[in-house]
Amino acid sequence: MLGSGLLQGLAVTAKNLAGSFHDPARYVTTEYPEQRTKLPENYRNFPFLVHDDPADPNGTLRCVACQICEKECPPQCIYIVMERDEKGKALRRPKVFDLDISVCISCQICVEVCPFDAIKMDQEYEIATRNRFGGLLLHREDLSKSNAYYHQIHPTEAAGVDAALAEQKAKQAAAKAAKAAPAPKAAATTATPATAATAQDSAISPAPAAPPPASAPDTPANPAPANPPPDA
Amino acid sequence: MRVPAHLLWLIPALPLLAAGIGAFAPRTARRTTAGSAIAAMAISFLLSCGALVTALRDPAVHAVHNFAWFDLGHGALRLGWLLDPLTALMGVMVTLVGLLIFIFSAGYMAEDANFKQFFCFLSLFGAAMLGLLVANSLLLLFICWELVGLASYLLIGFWFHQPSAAAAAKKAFITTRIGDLGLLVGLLWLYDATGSLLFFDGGEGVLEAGPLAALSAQTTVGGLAVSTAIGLLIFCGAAGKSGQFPLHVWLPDAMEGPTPVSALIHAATMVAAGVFLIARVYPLLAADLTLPSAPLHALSVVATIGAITALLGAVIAVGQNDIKRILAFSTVSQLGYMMLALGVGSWVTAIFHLLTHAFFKALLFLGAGSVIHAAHHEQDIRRLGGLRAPLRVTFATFAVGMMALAGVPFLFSGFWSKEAILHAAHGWSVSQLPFAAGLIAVVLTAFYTTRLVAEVFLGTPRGEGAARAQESPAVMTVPLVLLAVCAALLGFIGTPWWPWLQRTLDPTFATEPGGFGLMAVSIVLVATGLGAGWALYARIPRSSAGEADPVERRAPRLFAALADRLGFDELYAATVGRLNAWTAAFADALDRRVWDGTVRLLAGLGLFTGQVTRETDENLINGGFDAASGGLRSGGRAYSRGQSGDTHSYLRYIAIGFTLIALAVLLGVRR
Amino acid sequence: MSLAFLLIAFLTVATAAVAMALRNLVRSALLLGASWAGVAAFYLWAGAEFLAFAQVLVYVGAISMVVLFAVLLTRPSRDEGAVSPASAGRLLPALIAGGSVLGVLVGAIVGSPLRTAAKPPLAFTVRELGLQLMGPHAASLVVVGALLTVALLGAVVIAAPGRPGDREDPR
Amino acid sequence: MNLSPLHLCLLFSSALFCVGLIGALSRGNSILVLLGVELMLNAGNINLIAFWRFGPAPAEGTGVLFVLFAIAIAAAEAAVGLALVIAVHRHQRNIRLQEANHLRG
Amino acid sequence: MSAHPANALPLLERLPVALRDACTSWLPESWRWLANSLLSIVAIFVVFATLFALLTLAERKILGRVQNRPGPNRAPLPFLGIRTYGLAQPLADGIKMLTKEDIVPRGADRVLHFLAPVALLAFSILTFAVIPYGRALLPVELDAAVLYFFAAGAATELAIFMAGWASRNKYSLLAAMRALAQLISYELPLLLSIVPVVLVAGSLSTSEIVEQQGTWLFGVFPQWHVFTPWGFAGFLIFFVAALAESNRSPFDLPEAESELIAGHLTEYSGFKYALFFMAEYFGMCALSGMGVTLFLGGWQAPIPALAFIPSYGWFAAKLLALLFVFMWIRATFPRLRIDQLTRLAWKFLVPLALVNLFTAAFWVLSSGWAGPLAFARWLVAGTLVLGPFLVLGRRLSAGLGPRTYRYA
Repeated sequence: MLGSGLLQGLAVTAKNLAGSFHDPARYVTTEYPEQRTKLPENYRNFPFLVHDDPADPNGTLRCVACQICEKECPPQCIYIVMERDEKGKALRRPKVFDLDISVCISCQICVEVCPFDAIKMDQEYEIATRNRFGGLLLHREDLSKSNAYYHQIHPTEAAGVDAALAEQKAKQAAAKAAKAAPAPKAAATTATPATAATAQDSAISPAPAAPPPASAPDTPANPAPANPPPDA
Repeated sequence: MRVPAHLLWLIPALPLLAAGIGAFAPRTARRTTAGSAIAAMAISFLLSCGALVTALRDPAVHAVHNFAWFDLGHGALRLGWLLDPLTALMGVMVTLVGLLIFIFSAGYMAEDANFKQFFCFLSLFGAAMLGLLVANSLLLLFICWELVGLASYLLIGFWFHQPSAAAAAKKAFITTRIGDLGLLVGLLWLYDATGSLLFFDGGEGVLEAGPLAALSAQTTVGGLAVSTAIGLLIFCGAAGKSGQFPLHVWLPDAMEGPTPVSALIHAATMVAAGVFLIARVYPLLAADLTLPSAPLHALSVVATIGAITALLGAVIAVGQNDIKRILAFSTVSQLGYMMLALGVGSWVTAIFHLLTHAFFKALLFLGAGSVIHAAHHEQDIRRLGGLRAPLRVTFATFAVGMMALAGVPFLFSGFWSKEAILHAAHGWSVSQLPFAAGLIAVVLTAFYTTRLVAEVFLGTPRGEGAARAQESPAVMTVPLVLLAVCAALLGFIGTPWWPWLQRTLDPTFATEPGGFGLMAVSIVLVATGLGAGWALYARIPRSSAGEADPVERRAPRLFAALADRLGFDELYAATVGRLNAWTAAFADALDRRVWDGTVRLLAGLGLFTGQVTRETDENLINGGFDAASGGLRSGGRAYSRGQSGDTHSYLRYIAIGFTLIALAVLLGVRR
Repeated sequence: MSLAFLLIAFLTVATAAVAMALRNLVRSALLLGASWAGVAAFYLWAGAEFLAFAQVLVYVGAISMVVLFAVLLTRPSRDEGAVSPASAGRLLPALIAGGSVLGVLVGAIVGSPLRTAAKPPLAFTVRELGLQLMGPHAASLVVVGALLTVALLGAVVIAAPGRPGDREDPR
Repeated sequence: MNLSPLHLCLLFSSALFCVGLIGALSRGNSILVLLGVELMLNAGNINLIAFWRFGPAPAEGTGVLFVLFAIAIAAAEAAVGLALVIAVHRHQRNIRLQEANHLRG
Repeated sequence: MSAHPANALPLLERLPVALRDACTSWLPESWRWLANSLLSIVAIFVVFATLFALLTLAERKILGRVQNRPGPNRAPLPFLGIRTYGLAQPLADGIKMLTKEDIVPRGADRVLHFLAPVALLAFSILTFAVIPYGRALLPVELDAAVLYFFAAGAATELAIFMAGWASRNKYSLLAAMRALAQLISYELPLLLSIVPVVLVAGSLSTSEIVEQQGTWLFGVFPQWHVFTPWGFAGFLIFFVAALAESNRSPFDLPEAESELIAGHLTEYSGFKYALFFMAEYFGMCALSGMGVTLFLGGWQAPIPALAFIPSYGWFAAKLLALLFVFMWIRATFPRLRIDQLTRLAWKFLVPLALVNLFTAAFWVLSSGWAGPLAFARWLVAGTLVLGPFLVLGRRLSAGLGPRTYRYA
């Protein structure tokens, strides 16, 4: 009969209307700035850099400025300059690490390719800004977040990463114990081509899109351990 | 609830409405049509019950509501509604049986493609039948009578794609039409003689003392009283509709219709219309009883025809093999009983038998329908058999109906009503022959009912349909059970010890003593019939379909004659049919040879005249006209130059013309 | 004689005159709607309120609409430009004819001694109107109804696009 | 000059009538001609009402009934007239009245 | 508002009239009617303007709730910063509308562009004059009130055309034409659906129609027109047509964004747009008020025992209930296509309304039937209503059954 479908429809809306007042299962809206829903663990939007010690965020960055992510990034939104000491020796950490999230496509390839588990995906979504050029270009200081934060947003994944790092460290310790002597030399030799490449890159790329951060604090000549395997 | 006479029209109006809905509903509206038909019948049943309550408050009164239909010369043709116990009882019976059959039909016809039309026709039939009952005018009754005939035609021929059904419908229609012709002539004669067709009209009606005395006082050809002649003509109609002796041939053939139709029309209601009609106009037929010198009493004819029909139907039923035809001939026989009762002057017992018969015959037909439905449309009793186990409910109810029909004593209604008829026939002063015929028919009835039940339900299945039989659905069995209860118990409203029905219908009714000897005789006769049937058919059940009938084995020629229905159809075909064919051939020859030749001659003459006229016209007359029209054309061309096609200039001319005229008028006024 | 009447009369005639003079057909139609509303106001002033509402319903509500539809359906194609103004060749005779009619009418009206009946209180309600319509004037009502039906059917037949075989668009 | 209200009403209606007449006579556009005719019809209706209102028997309401019928007929006229205009437009691609003269003699 | 010599009524009933009279009692007698009329106009305008403001909020709230969200609930009171469950939202909307830039397209007909919303609002307000808001509250007592109502309502079409044409935007014009087609199509069933009421009541006066519905069957069952077969059918037809006449969902094609941009409103912004919006809501209120008056017993109480509540309270309750149904329907049904829209009007509503006219005529003729005949009267009238509904409904929805999308 004509009209029965209309009545059914009216019944559905009436149920929703009444249900929204007493049935939390129907009234699913949260009032955003005051209430927030918990994000799912696998939610991700833009990358960030992990550091290990909140007391020294720049010093304990896991990133070694190897530039793999920079090269792999499909939209090329990452710009890295390795830090060097006065003698031009590579310090294996980034002096500049810029990431333009207005360009980033959240593909997570940088995370996939990072051999040091240094770059991870963040969950921060309140990134609106009034400055659409500078405001969306994140620098090393903005990107650097602690391992504890990483644990907080992706607990499962972070635990796995920590376990893997610990295992690697244990393996390296064992290897070091086995042949302690050649290790520094090997490290020095491996570092040389990387340094050269970095110097070349910084010479070629003028970085026009990203003006060098004026307020970037000059990293003090921190006598960071030059050798990647720190003393245990 | 009370339903006064002026509201009686509602009872037929509701089924008519349902029929209208059915007629205009789309073909797929099966539930709507059936639902409205059943609902209308149910409401009509309630209204009929209300009418019965109203009527029983004062059984002797004929409450009428008359109104003018249209003016006719000096007077007006008036119609009306009549409410008395007869109408009310018949109404309750028709609506109740009708309702149960409607419900049954919903199951029986469920797979038919024309389900909707079926219920439309059924409703139409119900409306017509109920209109016939409540009519207080012979004319209105006749209208409904013809509508009933129409509905019957439509329903018998419902499966019109079968040639036999179409032929049966035609046969029923034409045969009853022969009787209806008599009814129509009687009706016109009655109107001519009395100037009224109302039954009761405050002393003016044709069934009331004054007009009746006037009618019976006049005589016509052969010394017959006018009332006798009119009564016999009306009886012609009743005989046609009720399948009485010379016109009974259509009724068995009408079984070509769907079984519920057979139950409703050809057992319970329509065929009862004839009996009802005679009961209704009984005072008219009985009017000549006061004339001792009359050469012929109308009621004597009725009784004779009734007795012949009762006997004839019972005899032929013995030799039939189709389950529905056996029941049809038993109907013929029972209707004969009713006519016999009417003829011997006891119309109340006729109505009593009519009521009981309606229920048990409807039960039997629906039971037969259930059997046929269950046995995959196998109707030949020789191929049925052994259905007692699969069809428990049907068997039990069918057995009740069969015992009521056979007149098994005491518990079954048929016994009481048949007993009353035999009693009345015994007391008829004119002749004892009808009584004798009735007694023989009792034996035969018991015999063939036993045969029917034994062949259908006992023994082993002898056909494929019977072997795969399954009980019918509840929509069919529940009406059966209800009807069975009625068929069993209804007899107790008219026993010799408590003749409630008879007293209600006829307050002067009195039971005569001494009927118990007769009752004993009748019980013995029934037992004889049952015993004979048992001995021949049940004791050794038939083993195969091809096996000869026990009666056939003993008297083959008699059985063949019976199976051939005593040759009535052939007789009619040889006499009436041949006469008709010969007349048609003669008319055809006359048309082709004589009239056609005349027409050709005239046409030739016309052609010749036309030729002459044309020559004259073209050469003599047209010349002048051509010249004149040429002049007209050139004048018109010159005049049409003024038709410039510029609407503005027309408008301007109008304005200027108006100004000039107005100026002229104004100046003229000033002057 | 009240100020209201003069105002109504002036506005009605003025809007009608402007409407007849405008080049823009749509504005003409809208202004004529206003003029018809003015006539309705006159009816209201004269005490025939039912008529006033009927006038609004029929003229402002229906006929204006039909006119606007007709205007939009028969708009000239772009190259033909706006509606041609009244050409001088037609305007002059029109003014002469109209002026003479007006002169005759005014002369006749002013010159005739029309007697105004002593005003009885107006008591012509809608109910009486209905009784009159359904009683003595029932036949006229039926005839008008039939006329309207036939006219509307005819209008549909005339305005409907012709059959495919018809000659159309002789360009 | 002593003018009764009836005189004024009649003058009003004749002014409206003549506006409609001049419009119908001077404009070439069929729709405007039709509208002019409608104006004239309205002027006639005003006359009817004026005579009803100030006439001898306002209680009889004949004028009102007349106007009612006239409005109905005007509606029919407008419908048929505009349908004709549309038909003319379909036929000759414009609605200039002076060009619709195919039936001239 | 001076319909009745209202001294016999209880105080609560004649409170508004008494207040008005008190306000104007200091004026000389000859000026009083003018002041009274002006006060009535102001009162109606204020009440319905407030109602408009609240309705916009209520509509958004209800739509929100149906879609399981709270609706506007943040706009704070000005300068106070207190959130009031969104009650200040209309205020904020109003300020926004007033301060928006008023853009008139180049080449538009500036006069008509301005006149269109004004005319629309004016005609909408005119319709409020003849609705009886209470036993003593009828602004203008007219003999032909119903006719007046629909005459004023019909004039709104002209305003819509003006808006569409004056914008000089082909979408606006097309949409205006389409809106006109819709409004004219639905005017017919709207008028035809009320003719039975006029037929049965024998009057075009709204107050009389309401008075006639003020009886109760067996003392409890109100004899409003909607509780008769023809009245029920008429009310449904009226309601559907009213939905279309007031451009409400599911018939909101003229101004729906997904149709021809925003229809005749495309080139309107700021305050003119607000006027259109207001006129639409006024139209909705007026039609609901008329529906309440004609079918739902006007200001009559549903049972006599509740008659102590003042009549305008009942009117308001019924009006709000009807408005709620408008919103409920908006929250439920998807929009019709233009061909479905016109087909619904011409092939379903108009024939149904015509048949309903016959039903009402039968009802009037059979008004003397009693006893079993009363039952028959209901049966026949019910059949007359239901039968055509089923037949026409089947034809309307033929071929519109649930579809199966094979490649979707």
